[in-house]
Amino acid sequence: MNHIPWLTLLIVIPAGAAILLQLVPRRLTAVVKGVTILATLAGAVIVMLLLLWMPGNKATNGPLPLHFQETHAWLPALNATYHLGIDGISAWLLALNAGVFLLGALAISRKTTDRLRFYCTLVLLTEAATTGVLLSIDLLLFYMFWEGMLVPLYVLLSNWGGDKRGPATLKFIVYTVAGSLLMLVAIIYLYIQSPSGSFDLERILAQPISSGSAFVIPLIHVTTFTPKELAFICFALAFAIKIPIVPLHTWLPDLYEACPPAVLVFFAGVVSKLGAYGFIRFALTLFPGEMEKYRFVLAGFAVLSIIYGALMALSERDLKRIVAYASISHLGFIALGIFSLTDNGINGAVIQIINHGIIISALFLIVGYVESRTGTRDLGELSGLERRMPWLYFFFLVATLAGLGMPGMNSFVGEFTIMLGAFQLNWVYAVLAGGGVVLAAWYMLRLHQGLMHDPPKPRTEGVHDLHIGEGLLLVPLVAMMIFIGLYPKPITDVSTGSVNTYVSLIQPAASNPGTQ
Amino acid sequence: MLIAASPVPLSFPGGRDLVGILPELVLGGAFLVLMILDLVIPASRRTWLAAFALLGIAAAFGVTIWGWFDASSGRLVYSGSFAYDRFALFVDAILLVSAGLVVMISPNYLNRRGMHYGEYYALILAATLGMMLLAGATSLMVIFLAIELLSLALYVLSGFSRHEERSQEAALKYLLLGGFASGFLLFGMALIYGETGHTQLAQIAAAIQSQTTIAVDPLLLAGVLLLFIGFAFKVSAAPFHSWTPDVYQGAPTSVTTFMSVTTKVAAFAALVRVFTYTFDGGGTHFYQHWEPVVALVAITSMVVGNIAALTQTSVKRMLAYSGIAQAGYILIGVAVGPVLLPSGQTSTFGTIGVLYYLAAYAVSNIGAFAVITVMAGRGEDLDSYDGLRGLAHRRPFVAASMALFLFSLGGFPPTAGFFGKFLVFTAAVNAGQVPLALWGIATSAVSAFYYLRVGLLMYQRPAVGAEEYRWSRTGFSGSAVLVATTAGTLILGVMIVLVYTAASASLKGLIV
Amino acid sequence: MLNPNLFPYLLGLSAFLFTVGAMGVLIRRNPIVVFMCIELMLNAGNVALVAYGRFLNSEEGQIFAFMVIVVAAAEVVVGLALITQIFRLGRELDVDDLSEMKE
Amino acid sequence: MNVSTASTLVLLVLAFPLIGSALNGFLGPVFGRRFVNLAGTISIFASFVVACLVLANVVGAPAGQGAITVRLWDWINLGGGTNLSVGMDFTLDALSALMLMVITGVGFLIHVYSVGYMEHDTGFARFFSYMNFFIFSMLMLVLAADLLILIIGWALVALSSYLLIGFWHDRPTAVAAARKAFITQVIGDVALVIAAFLIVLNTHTLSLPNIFARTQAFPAGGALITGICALLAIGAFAKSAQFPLHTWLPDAMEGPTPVSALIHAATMVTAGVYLIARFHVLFNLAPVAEGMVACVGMGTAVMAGIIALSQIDIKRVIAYSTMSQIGLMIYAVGIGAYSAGMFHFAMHAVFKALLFMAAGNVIHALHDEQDIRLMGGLHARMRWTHVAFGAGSLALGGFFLFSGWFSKEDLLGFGTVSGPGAAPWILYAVGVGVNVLTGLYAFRLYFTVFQGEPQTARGFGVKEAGYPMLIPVVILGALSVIVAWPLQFPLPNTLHVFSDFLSPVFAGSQSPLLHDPSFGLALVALIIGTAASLIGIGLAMRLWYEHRPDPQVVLASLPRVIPLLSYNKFYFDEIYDRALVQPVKAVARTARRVVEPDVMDSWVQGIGELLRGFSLDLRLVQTGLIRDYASIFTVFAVVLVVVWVFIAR
Repeated sequence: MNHIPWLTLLIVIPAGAAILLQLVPRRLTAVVKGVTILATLAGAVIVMLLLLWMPGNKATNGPLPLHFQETHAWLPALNATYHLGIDGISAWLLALNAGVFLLGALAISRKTTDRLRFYCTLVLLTEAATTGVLLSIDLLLFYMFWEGMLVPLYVLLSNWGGDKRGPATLKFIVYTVAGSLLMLVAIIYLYIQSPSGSFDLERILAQPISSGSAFVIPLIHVTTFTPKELAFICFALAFAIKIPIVPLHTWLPDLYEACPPAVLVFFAGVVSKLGAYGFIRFALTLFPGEMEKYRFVLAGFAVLSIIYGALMALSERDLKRIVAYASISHLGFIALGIFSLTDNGINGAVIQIINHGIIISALFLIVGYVESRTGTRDLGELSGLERRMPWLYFFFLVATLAGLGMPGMNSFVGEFTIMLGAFQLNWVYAVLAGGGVVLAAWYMLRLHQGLMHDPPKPRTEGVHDLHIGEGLLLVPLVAMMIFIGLYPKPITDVSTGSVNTYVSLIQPAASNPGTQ
Repeated sequence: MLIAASPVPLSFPGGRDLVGILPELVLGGAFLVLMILDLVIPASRRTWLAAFALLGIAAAFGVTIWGWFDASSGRLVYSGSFAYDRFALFVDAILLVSAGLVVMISPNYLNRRGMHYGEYYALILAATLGMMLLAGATSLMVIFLAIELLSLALYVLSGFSRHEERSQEAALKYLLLGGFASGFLLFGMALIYGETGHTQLAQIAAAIQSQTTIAVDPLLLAGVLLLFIGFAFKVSAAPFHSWTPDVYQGAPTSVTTFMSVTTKVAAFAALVRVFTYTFDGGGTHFYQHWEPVVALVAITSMVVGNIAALTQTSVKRMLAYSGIAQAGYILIGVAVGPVLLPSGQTSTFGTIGVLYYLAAYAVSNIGAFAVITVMAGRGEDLDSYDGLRGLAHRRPFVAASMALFLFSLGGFPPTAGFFGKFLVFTAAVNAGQVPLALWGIATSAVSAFYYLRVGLLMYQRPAVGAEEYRWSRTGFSGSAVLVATTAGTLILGVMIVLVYTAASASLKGLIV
Repeated sequence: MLNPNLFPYLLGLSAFLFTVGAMGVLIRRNPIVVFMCIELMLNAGNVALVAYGRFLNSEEGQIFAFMVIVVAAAEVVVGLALITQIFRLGRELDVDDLSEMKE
Repeated sequence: MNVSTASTLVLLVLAFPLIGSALNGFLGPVFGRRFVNLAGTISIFASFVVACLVLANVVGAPAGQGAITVRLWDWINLGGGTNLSVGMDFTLDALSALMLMVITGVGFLIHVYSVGYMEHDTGFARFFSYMNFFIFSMLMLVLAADLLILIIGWALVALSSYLLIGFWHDRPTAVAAARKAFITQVIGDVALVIAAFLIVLNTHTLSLPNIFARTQAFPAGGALITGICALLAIGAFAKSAQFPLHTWLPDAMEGPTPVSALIHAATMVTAGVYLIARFHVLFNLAPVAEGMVACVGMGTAVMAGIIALSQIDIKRVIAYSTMSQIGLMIYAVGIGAYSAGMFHFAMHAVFKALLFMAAGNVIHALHDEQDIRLMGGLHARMRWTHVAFGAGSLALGGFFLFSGWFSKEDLLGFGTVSGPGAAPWILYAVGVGVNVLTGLYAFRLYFTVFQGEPQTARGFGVKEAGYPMLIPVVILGALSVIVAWPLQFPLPNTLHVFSDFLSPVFAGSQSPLLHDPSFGLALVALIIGTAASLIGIGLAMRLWYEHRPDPQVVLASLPRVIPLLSYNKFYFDEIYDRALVQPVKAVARTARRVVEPDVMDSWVQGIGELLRGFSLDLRLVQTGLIRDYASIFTVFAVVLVVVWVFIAR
């Protein structure tokens, strides 16, 4: 790669734009939005370039298969380095990140958003943080982005949204912080234990960490976890809360319900994926033995989220809550793929992460359009929109099918490979997940038909169809849903290499679990 | 078990000694001049006093910076009763900056509250002087005197609003409980002196190390613990914290701003010097006898402070309890002390953590208090949560900075608070005291709730009909302080390496 | 030269004085009396210092004691000023009365 | 036939319907009805022409080279241990060519018919878009040379069926029927997907030729292969409306009649038969699964026949007859008589499409009346339709020398020699019974609708349908008489063009159950079967034409339970609702009302409440009294010092 620090730029551009915005007068909303769009667009372009250069840059044959990286001294005293890197997995997450934020920027409505400049600033800062999470290889750096992300998000969520946003936001933040702090202690533990005495993931992985001797409860002499297992559990909790995995999910529906659609586009689109990413990048690389040891339990919880989310989505009446629980169910698939610890499962998880980003953004946009037109989110008060809004019907139809894992659509690719991985883990998981698929068909059709079919109700009389701008937002999403469904190869071609490397970490661990 | 005392070489203060206390001298001079100026300057021009006080502080600060380079290897002055080392100067810098910021926000506030008297600045300087002395003191006597100096000044300051009963009540509470506490402090000092035969820390340390039998001498240990309890009172660590919320709430907000930060800074500096570096006992591992107690107090502080803050409805009291909690976190750093690593060299995470945490706490806490000081209207203080409701819609930037300070106090990256917490937790894990760190994170998770709840209030839309608190204009000095503290909070959060290296350097120079 | 055997009694005396002082603070309600009790505690400290100094035949104890006496005086000054101020504000002199701020 | 031509043909045959669908969907509303009619029909005709070319190529190909597989593009390639590698593979061989011909040919006629049928419907553009899309997905299904691609087509078919069943989306019943159909299909899909897992994990490929080449991975008759085949069969049952996944088909009649003709009679529902035929290599290794399939097929045939006898909705009667006939096909492929099964599929496609369209004409003429009790006496007023319907019924009833006769007798003939023991004989006997039933319900329908006197005033004023709706009916009517003559005679060593045509596909492996029937045995079977059909038709004539005895009397003489079960479709809908749907809904409701707030969220709230309580207690300690503060201070100080210094150590 040439000498331009592209990775740093990915973080700096949005952050810089956020600062730049403060110089723009509040009234020039057009300029404000323009700057935001340009910044996000620039990020997207850079990611695209990187993806194009990807085949050119062979992955380093270090512990992490990094195609691009940047390293600078940051805290020499603590051996914490400013180390950014991209591998085949984070590349696609970055693409999703950039795309979704671009979408979020485009989705901003200048008319209805009050304090637009403030809003855009926060969106850009959030993007900088999420990008940092996806780029950082150094544990401390990663943690700072991971936790720092909450700062703009908190302000964002507490400023815009429904009436119940205050409590929902607090619940989300406190929930997440609790998990993250556990992870912080685990990070510190690794730092202290690692022979390399460094926060840099690559250097930590270079010299394996001994798992230490298990604590024994005195008197009853029950052998409990080893310190390393506890550290793993801390990481797992942090990521599981972020994903979220049932039963750690209760912050999500409340928050999504209170959240404005434009925010949800990138919140649901990216933020919830970071947990899954963390599992692959950190939990899997640092604790292959422990992952191996607990994969059945973890996969069990993943399946639980699939089924439970589906059931909740089946019984909810509020559109946003339905989609929220649907996404819990989908995220359960992603988690299942990761916990299967097979190359198929993890590849599937990567694909599914992207798919879910696309689908959930589209669904929330659509729900937003419906709500803005009918003024309600109650499924009971809505019906027969197909007559009034043929275009919305079409887009919604495609999104629905993608959401229920229709073969030929994008999420089928992911769910197929994930379930294949789960099947390799144990056929029971695959069968239960299959039950989840059937339920998915049920609740997605319930949602789609409930909105679109049957004779119209008073609320839905005389609503007008999408106008061109709204339609154009959905076109790329829908196109992606179909394209990935027909031609997923590009994604996996990039990710497979890295995935195989990570999975290969498991095999030696499988032979002698505990000590990696 | 009585020891024959080695006679102390008596020496008259020479140039080297005076250089050793140069910053203190400058500040003391400014204090005296200020007293006189107060008599000549007309009441309408009192702001000049502020300006002059600022000048004096600036001068002292300049001297401190010069001293930093001068005292690359520290030395003891005044026959071993005062240390002229980078550690002291580092702490002095924090103290002076804090004092300067407080002086900047004071005039408008005092004017609005109708208590703009000249002594105010003199007293601020006096208190700062006492704190700087405490930071450098290496003799029990000087420590006692310094503590009393700063305390007396603060007693008066907290009662500065003469016609407000709350203020008077706060002052008397502080005074009586403070005196009570210094009684314990003194008794502890007496015991230590008696059992080691010295008041100079250096010789005390030597005595502790030389005679391993002393390590288990109950009277000495009792003295050490009593001394610690005295300090614990000053840094308002639970369970010796009871005075804090009442005094913080009753005192004028600018005074609260001042003492909430500076007292802690100075007292912790002394704690580090006396406990971490004097009572460690070297080879005899004397610290093993008091560390558990410190750890216990640390845990109590974190738990009590954070949980009590949950249900507060007064900003000042909330911040007071948060201060108690913060004291707990900083105490972690003291409790683990310098750890002897298997590799051989000692790791000073704990103490660096203490210093970093103090700096971070100074900027964030002054910032938070500065907001409610400069926003305070003519009527009553901006104290109740309702006063903040809807602030963001009138003063977006002030609200944003307040939110930032709250995040920093809550320990969120990329703000100063995060790294302070991170360092002390690292120190705890490093010293093998993982439970301490776990208590820390558990309570921090709780703390996020009440800090961010206040944030939510600011971002709430003001309810239709309900009239808002009458926030006064920030003013130039006010905005300057807010900008400075905001910048500081962010810089300490991102460019960690600056302060970190300074702190570690200051520890290298530390002498007793 | 005092009899070294006296030393424990002196230490005991100071401890006794300290306890009396502390008890006084806890029991008495008149701020002035509370003050005197605090002085008592400080002076208990002084007794200990002087006694130790005497038996270690080092001067530091005595010097320390003088310092403490000065400090105590200063404290009293501030204290009395505050008390009078409160009295002016028309509150009766009862420490239990000063509990406007709580919880 | 070289690869390039093959891929061109594949692309073309798939592209035309897809383009047509897109044109109709996006431009139809703009350009109006004429454009849609043209685009909709021409696109299918074009792909019919291509299908003919394909057929020509396959027939013309030198022996052993009739099958060719082309890869349009790589779909996914994961490498790793499993080496999951899938391409957009399509295959051209006799089987797919046959399917192509039927789908495009019958499909084209039905499209033409739809032009007339949808004349007055406002949603015409949407309709033709969906119909074209269905043809596309059906072609994809039958052309797929990779199990994963096949699954995609499999599901897209279900999708278009869903869209078309719910076409009249203002009818709640239609919407519900569509959902039911779709979810049932998803169950089948999941079964297929899991089968695919088992296959790929054992053979490391999903490409059909490779799978069939690597059968050594499956020990014959082993649990593994049996499981795979069972799962495939479940998929097939869902698609082909076989017991126990059959309940969606009758409800699917909510869709417009052309849909029923195309999707729920001629093509989609027979995909199950195609699937099993396609995977005959695997099935031949799992006799147990084969037996299961055969039994289910025959069982469904009987059940559906009995139900068809008592239904009163004209379309539902035909739907159940379809179910029954497909049951026979499934039986055929189950016992390994694959070409016989496919033969019956082809014939059935012709006459069943015909019956539906003729029924459509009737319904149209009676202004959407579907209750056969209100029909009757239409033979004079709708002459052409009547003739065609009659021909279709004869074919369905298996009347001597009608197309249905050839195919049905053919597969029943194989029934006599299928497998060991008494089981095949029992199945065969039942099959003969099915012949009787078929004759009965086919002609019950014919007589009640067309003979006798009109039951309503409207019945007197009906007019023959217009040409677009008539011509296809007539063509198919003619076909359903003659189409079988040149193809196959239901006796061994006689005329067998059709089976020869398919033999390259099925020659590869032989079902353990089946061996060739001797001429004599086949002849006996043929006579018995034909007799059975004639008996059925004759009975029907007695009952519903001459009314000697009147059907009501017969009904009364039967034990009460038979008509009850028959009329209520053996209560399957009710059972499923009570046993599956309601429980799931109940669980979901509990999850929302109880689990979420009281279990999932409770512990979070609980911690919050707990801390809040502590906090309030701490406030109580903070009395504001100096003396209390001093006491707290003293107590802790003393305890700390005393305990630590003098006790703890």
